[in-house]
Amino acid sequence: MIKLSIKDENIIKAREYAREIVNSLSWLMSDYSSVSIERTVLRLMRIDGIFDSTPLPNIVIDLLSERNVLDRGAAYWIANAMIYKNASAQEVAESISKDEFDPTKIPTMPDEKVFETLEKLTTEMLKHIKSQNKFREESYAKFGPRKKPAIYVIVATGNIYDDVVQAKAAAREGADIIAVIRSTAQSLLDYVPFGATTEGFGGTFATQENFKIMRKGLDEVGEEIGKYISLTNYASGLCMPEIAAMGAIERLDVMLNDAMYGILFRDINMKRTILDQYFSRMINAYAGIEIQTGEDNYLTTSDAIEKAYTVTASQLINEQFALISGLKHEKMGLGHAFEINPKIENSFLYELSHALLTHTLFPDSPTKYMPPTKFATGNIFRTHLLNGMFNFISQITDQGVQLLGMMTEAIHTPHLVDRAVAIENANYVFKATKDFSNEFQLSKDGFINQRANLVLDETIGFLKKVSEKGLFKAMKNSDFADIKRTETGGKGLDGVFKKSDNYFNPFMEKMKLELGI
Amino acid sequence: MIKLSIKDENIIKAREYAREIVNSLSWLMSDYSSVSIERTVLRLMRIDGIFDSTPLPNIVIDLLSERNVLDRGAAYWIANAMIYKNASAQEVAESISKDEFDPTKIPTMPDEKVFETLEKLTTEMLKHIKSQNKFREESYAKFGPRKKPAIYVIVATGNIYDDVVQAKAAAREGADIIAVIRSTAQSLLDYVPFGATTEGFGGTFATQENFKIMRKGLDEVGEEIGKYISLTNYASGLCMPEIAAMGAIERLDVMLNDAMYGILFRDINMKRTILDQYFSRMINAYAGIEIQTGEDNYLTTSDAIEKAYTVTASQLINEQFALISGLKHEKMGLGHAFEINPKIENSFLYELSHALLTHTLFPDSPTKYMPPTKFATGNIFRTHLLNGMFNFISQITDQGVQLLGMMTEAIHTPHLVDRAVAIENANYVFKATKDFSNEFQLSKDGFINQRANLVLDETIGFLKKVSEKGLFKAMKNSDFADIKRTETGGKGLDGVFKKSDNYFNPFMEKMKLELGI
Amino acid sequence: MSIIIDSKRIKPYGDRLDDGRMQFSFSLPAPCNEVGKEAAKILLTKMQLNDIEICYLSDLGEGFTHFIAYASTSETIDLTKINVKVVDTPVMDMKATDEFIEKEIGHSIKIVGACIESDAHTVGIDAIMNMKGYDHRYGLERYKYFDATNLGAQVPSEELLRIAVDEKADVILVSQIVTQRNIHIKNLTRLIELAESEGIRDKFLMICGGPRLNHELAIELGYDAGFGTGSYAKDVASFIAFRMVERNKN
Amino acid sequence: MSIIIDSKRIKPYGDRLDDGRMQFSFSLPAPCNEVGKEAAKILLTKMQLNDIEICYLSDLGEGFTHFIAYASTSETIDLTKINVKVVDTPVMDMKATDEFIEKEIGHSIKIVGACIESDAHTVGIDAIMNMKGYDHRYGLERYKYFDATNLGAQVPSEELLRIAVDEKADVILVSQIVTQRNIHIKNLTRLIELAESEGIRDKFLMICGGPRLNHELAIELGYDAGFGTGSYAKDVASFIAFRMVERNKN
Ligand code: B12
Ligand code: B12
Ligand SMILES: Cc1ncc(COP(=O)(O)O)c(C=O)c1O
Ligand SMILES: Cc1ncc(COP(=O)(O)O)c(C=O)c1O
Repeated sequence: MIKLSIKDENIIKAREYAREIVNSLSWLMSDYSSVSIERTVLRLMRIDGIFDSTPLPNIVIDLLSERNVLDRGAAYWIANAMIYKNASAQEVAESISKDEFDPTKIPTMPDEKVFETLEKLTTEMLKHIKSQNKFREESYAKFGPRKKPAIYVIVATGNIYDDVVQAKAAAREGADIIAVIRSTAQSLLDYVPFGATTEGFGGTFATQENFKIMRKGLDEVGEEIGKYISLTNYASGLCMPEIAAMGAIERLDVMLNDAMYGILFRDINMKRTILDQYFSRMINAYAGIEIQTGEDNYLTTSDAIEKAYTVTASQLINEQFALISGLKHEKMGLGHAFEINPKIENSFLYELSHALLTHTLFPDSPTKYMPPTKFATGNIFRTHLLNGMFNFISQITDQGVQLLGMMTEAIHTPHLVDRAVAIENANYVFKATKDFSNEFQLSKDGFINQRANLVLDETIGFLKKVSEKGLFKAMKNSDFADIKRTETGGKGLDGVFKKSDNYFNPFMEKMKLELGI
Repeated sequence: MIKLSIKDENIIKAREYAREIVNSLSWLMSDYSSVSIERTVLRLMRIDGIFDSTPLPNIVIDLLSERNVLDRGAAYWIANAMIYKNASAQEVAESISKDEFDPTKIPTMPDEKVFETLEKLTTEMLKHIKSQNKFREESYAKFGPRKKPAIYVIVATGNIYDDVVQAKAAAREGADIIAVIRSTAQSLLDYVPFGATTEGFGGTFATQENFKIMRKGLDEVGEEIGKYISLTNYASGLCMPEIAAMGAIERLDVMLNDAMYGILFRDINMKRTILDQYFSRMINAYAGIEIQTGEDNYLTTSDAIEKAYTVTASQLINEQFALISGLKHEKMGLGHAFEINPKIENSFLYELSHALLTHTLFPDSPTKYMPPTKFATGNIFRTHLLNGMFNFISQITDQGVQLLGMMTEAIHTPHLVDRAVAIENANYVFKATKDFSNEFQLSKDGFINQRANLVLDETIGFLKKVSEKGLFKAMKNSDFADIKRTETGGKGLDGVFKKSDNYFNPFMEKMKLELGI
Repeated sequence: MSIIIDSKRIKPYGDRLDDGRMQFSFSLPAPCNEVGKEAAKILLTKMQLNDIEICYLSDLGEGFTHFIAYASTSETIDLTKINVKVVDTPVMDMKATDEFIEKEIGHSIKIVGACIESDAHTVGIDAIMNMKGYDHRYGLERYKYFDATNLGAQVPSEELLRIAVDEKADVILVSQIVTQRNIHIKNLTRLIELAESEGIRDKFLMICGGPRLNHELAIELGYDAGFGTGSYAKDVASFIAFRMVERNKN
Repeated sequence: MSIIIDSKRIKPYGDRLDDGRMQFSFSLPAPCNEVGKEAAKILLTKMQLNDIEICYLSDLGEGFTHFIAYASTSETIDLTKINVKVVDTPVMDMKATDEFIEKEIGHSIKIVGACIESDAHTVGIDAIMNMKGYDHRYGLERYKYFDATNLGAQVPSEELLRIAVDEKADVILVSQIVTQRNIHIKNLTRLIELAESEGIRDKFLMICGGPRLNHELAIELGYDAGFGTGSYAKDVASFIAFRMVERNKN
């Protein structure tokens, strides 16, 4: 077996610093909420649809915010109105949207009744989510578990109907997981677009209807070929928890969800992001959805050798954030990427060392391995070969999810045929090298071991520094990805608010309870 | 280091059987010669050119044969005539061609004079050949030794001028060795075509002029880029030793030269082939030319797993034949190939095991590794990837020469750009995996070791059987490649003759002496 | 709702329906710079392509440059109008074929096969003829009702015909693998012309095969059938059986 | 003797001079059989290609098939007639550029740069502008005589122009990496049109860059220059220096 020689105590040390970093933010989670969390609550209460092209959850939350009553939590106001109007949550929201009704301007209903209403709505929704999880579990039981490494490909035509055709084709060719890539910068929208969409740039909008359409397509093809095909999208950006909820409702299986990506790469406010990821991960955990983190992003702007430790550090921080939201290791798709400059001597050894380190640190997690992108050129033959070497490493280091590289990475979002060629590549390499790792022992003092230990040491040093300063201060000092972010800067801070004493989020309460956190 | 665990005694045993097989044919080498050997003697005496489109060496040998005097060796008759006519060997041959002169119908000159003449001619030619070897050695000293694995690519346009352009381009991109592939079935011609040629199918005719043109082109580009570029062609078929001589004269550096290929795959008579390869290898040895054997051919018709031992057996037999011709291990490019069906699970492990076995048996030889061809399809992307995996194995098992696979293997002889893409592939993989093998130890009882030991065991069993029967009988029993060949069958037997007591081959004598065999 | 394909005007599909996107790779004797890039664009423009993206160029030395490009065609193809000749006899397995011949003909069919002229690639014809067959499908030699002789590599056309006549063959199989400068077309044509000039063409079913052959081309060249990459013995066997029965009827 | 290339009529070079050989890969909504293969051939025939070899086809599912083909074009290109606009100012290194500006202008040149509209790919513009530069070539920020501000990702065109006016910039740099459905052309056009409508286009040197841009296209879009894949800061820096001197002269 190819196994690194790494001292347990170093792993423990690194993990301990990460835990400190995350724990020192508990004040935020206990005292604050955000507009997106409240919109999520509404969505979980089955409020959906748009009015004049604005989603109802936004209209309602904006009103409550304007009225300065959001600190009690949106759930309360809607439930109160439901009793008052003897109407469904959706009906309440609709009348608010049409400006016919103001839920803050009606009498207060008996608390008992309000909580009863909420209890009913909550139970209903959580039952639905659990049934989706059950369906997934049963499908795996029926068709067999997901392959390892699972073959993950993206569709990104901008048109959900083209996406479905291409996703089905990919499933037939051997894909295990289909990701629908979002239209450029959906992260920055402070609402979730609505309905089936057919225009997007570099991707397709994440909407509930699009989720539903794709889910249906994948269930169909899965039934045909006798395999459960996983669906994934992004619970990321200003609507992170809302999308997590949509995913839970529509039975997505995996969600791209990083605790820090929004802060660093989208300049979203750090408080907002940390709050949102906390609740969104809880939803994921509850729904049995696997998360995937975005460590690859560090390497698109930094050097993969020099800054390898930032990937490891981020994985450890993401792990701790996931744990406090109730996610189990089996559902943590911690990310890393094959981004060493291929012109470097022994680039393959570097990649192998880094991939082994990730696997060693998270042996029970479906680690997500990202393909070469930065050094992909318009030379499709060369890129195809790089992807083969990347697949090789994934197989021999036992990664959980292999996001396949496309030979046209430097040219366009994947064409139908690019994906087929990529899947064939992975199928061949995985099969050809299946038991490779059983054949070898790693030299104890060789380059690969030395390199992995060095990266871990650098990670420990880095995490120590961050834990001493605190995460927010570290970000202010550009400690992450050389990007400077402040506690009061970035988008979406105005959507963060302090909870009042009678704040209530029935979903979070129930989930916490059931998840035992 | 990735090293096989193989018992030395098994290697010795295998080698011993191969030696027996080869030694038991010494009667052939001591008592017989062939028309091609005699034509070679003429070429080494600088007889060249054509008359009425027949090469002069053929005209002269055919005449001597007709006159039943060839058993004395062609050298004697030409030298005798030279003295008689006071003319050069070429002039003698020309007048024979024009039917103006019959060298058997003139008085016998004093033996002393004849031998003196021959001594002079021989010394002159051997001096030239040694100067070519010296040029090569000095070039390596000046530019640095050949890389390992050396990048070997073929040109095969049919037009020597297109070949030169493409060969130069390849050299610039990183090729170390250029092979000019021969026009289909030149093997079966019992003469060597003449002059610069521009039409061929699947390759370009091997002619002395073509050798010269290509040599010049490669020397030019080599000087420019600061590297000695090796040239190779085929010393194979009915004119095996003639081409070896031409190569020695024109400074080819490598020669495809297999002791049994002609017998098995071209149905050339076995006596003829064994005789011809004996002298051709001696010329190669003398000229400092590296030979390469054709074990890959077994795997184009047989299964690479089932018949792996035939490759190993052939390597060991080729080694023994090479040794008796005076070739050193450093000049034996024993062949093998990456031809396991890529659809097989762990195909990469099989390939790795076989490649390691070759390297283990011949640690000092520039083993020649042949690319996937049989399982190449019209899917150029897939073939390109297979070639990458093939390059990977070559680098980590320390092969001497890597005959690059072309992504268009199943489509056409390599285009200009196919070669460039292939060289880029090898350059990347070699560099990326440079020190890979230092990082690992092979599991003693793993699949790779077991497999290699099994193949060696099968080889020993096979060689034992062949040594008991004798090589000729074994071939009659279809023991090799399931192909049946008889001692009296096949092309070219009529060109084999028993030497008389006063037979004389001045080149062979001198070479034997100097090579110490 | 889904995307709707109009068979009367299909186009290449890259990213989205009817985008016409295609990939190209080629080299030109042109410099590796903006001038060369422009030359590559002009070439693709002459091929009526638009939205041309030269996404890679690299110097091949000796004045040549390699280009990789993507571009869109606006050509459409009417699938409904395509009428390509294919072997249309049903395919039976070995047992069924033998039974069919036994019942309909009652005696063995004599077959001779070869790889003709300069071609020495026997793996293909062996795959079809030899006992062992190919990919777990037995070859013609194993069929009870075929009497098959494989003459192997580099058989001159004259010799193949001579043997076919001598052995009273019903069927001639020919393999051609090397295709450089259309040598396969030349060789196959030569064989047919020889047979015609000797007046024996109609004595045999003449069937050819090889990676660049198909039924359409074979018919065009004057053969009764042609088989390309991925053919199995059973495809040829069934065809022979049906055709021989048909012949016997006429 | 060697092969002779006629620049007035160059053709793709595959195996031999002027064979016109090219490689194609594409998918069609057509079946994976002889009919699909014929469709692929028809398509290539419509593109005036000959000697068409469909050397690979594979079923992509959902009614699509992938084809890989080789074919020959008979088109030729006249290299001598190609006239493509390229940046023709000489390229100097950082030191030379600074000295040139010092001598010829005597004061700093103000530059603002951004990745505009929806595009967040800053690596390219960073490579040109940031201190650190790219591939061991320093960026514009490190030049003594440039005062360069990099506004980063997703800057609306309006804002970029506003800042350029406010800061009295001499040069505007724009980066566009995402090109799906020609969004880069749309965005670049929008910026120029905005500048024109505000009557400020001529206040600045306007320079764009990105993997699908080149000088020719940039000029066409109304920019002063364009830089594609593989550009370095020194290329842009030299161009700016020369142009600014020219401008000052007029
Ligand atoms: C194996 C092989 C060889 C072996 C052949 C051994 C042998 N006994 O057959 C050896 C090493 C001897 C060889 C030599 C050469 N080869 Co070669 N060879 C190949 C290779 C790798 C595989 C061919 C093969 O076996 N395919 C597998 C069989 C099963 O497929 P198939 O032949 O297509 O047959 C199927 C169908 O076509 C059909 N079929 C075929 N024939 C028939 C006949 C009938 C009647 C029917 C019904 C069906 C049928 O059914 C078969 C089963 O499905 C190909 C590359 C490739 N991957 O394709 C090159 C290739 C064919 N060879 C090539 C060349 C150039 C040569 C040489 C000329 C090189 C040289 N200059 O020395 C020599 C000379 C050979 C000669 N005189 O013909 C070129 C041809 C280029 C071209 N397009 O013209 C190729 C494409 C390689 C390349 N890229 O350069 N070769
Ligand atoms: C890194 C990267 C990212 C990073 C960007 C990080 C960052 N801060 O820049 C991240 C991960 C954030 C990202 C995200 C996305 N990306 Co992105 N990304 C890439 C990638 C891998 C490399 C780009 C790169 O950095 N190149 C290196 C630089 C140095 O080269 P360059 O940009 O060409 O710049 C050079 C020249 O063009 C020129 N130049 C460039 N700008 C300028 C300006 C001036 C003034 C001058 C003079 C010169 C100049 O000089 C530079 C140096 O030589 C490419 C794939 C690839 N290999 O090319 C995809 C790619 C560009 N991304 C793509 C897509 C679709 C996206 C997303 C939209 C996906 C999604 N739906 O989420 C998102 C959204 C981004 C957005 N809003 O724009 C597509 C674009 C497809 C297309 N043709 O339209 C690509 C091609 C990948 C793919 N095949 O799908 N991406
Ligand atoms: C964690 C994460 N979220 C989101 C995105 C992209 O989405 P957007 O462009 O909407 O930020 C990425 C892209 O890599 C990512 O890694
Ligand atoms: C040893 C050897 N000689 C010769 C050849 C081919 O040449 P010919 O077609 O002239 O036999 C090969 C081809 O693989 C070979 O391996």
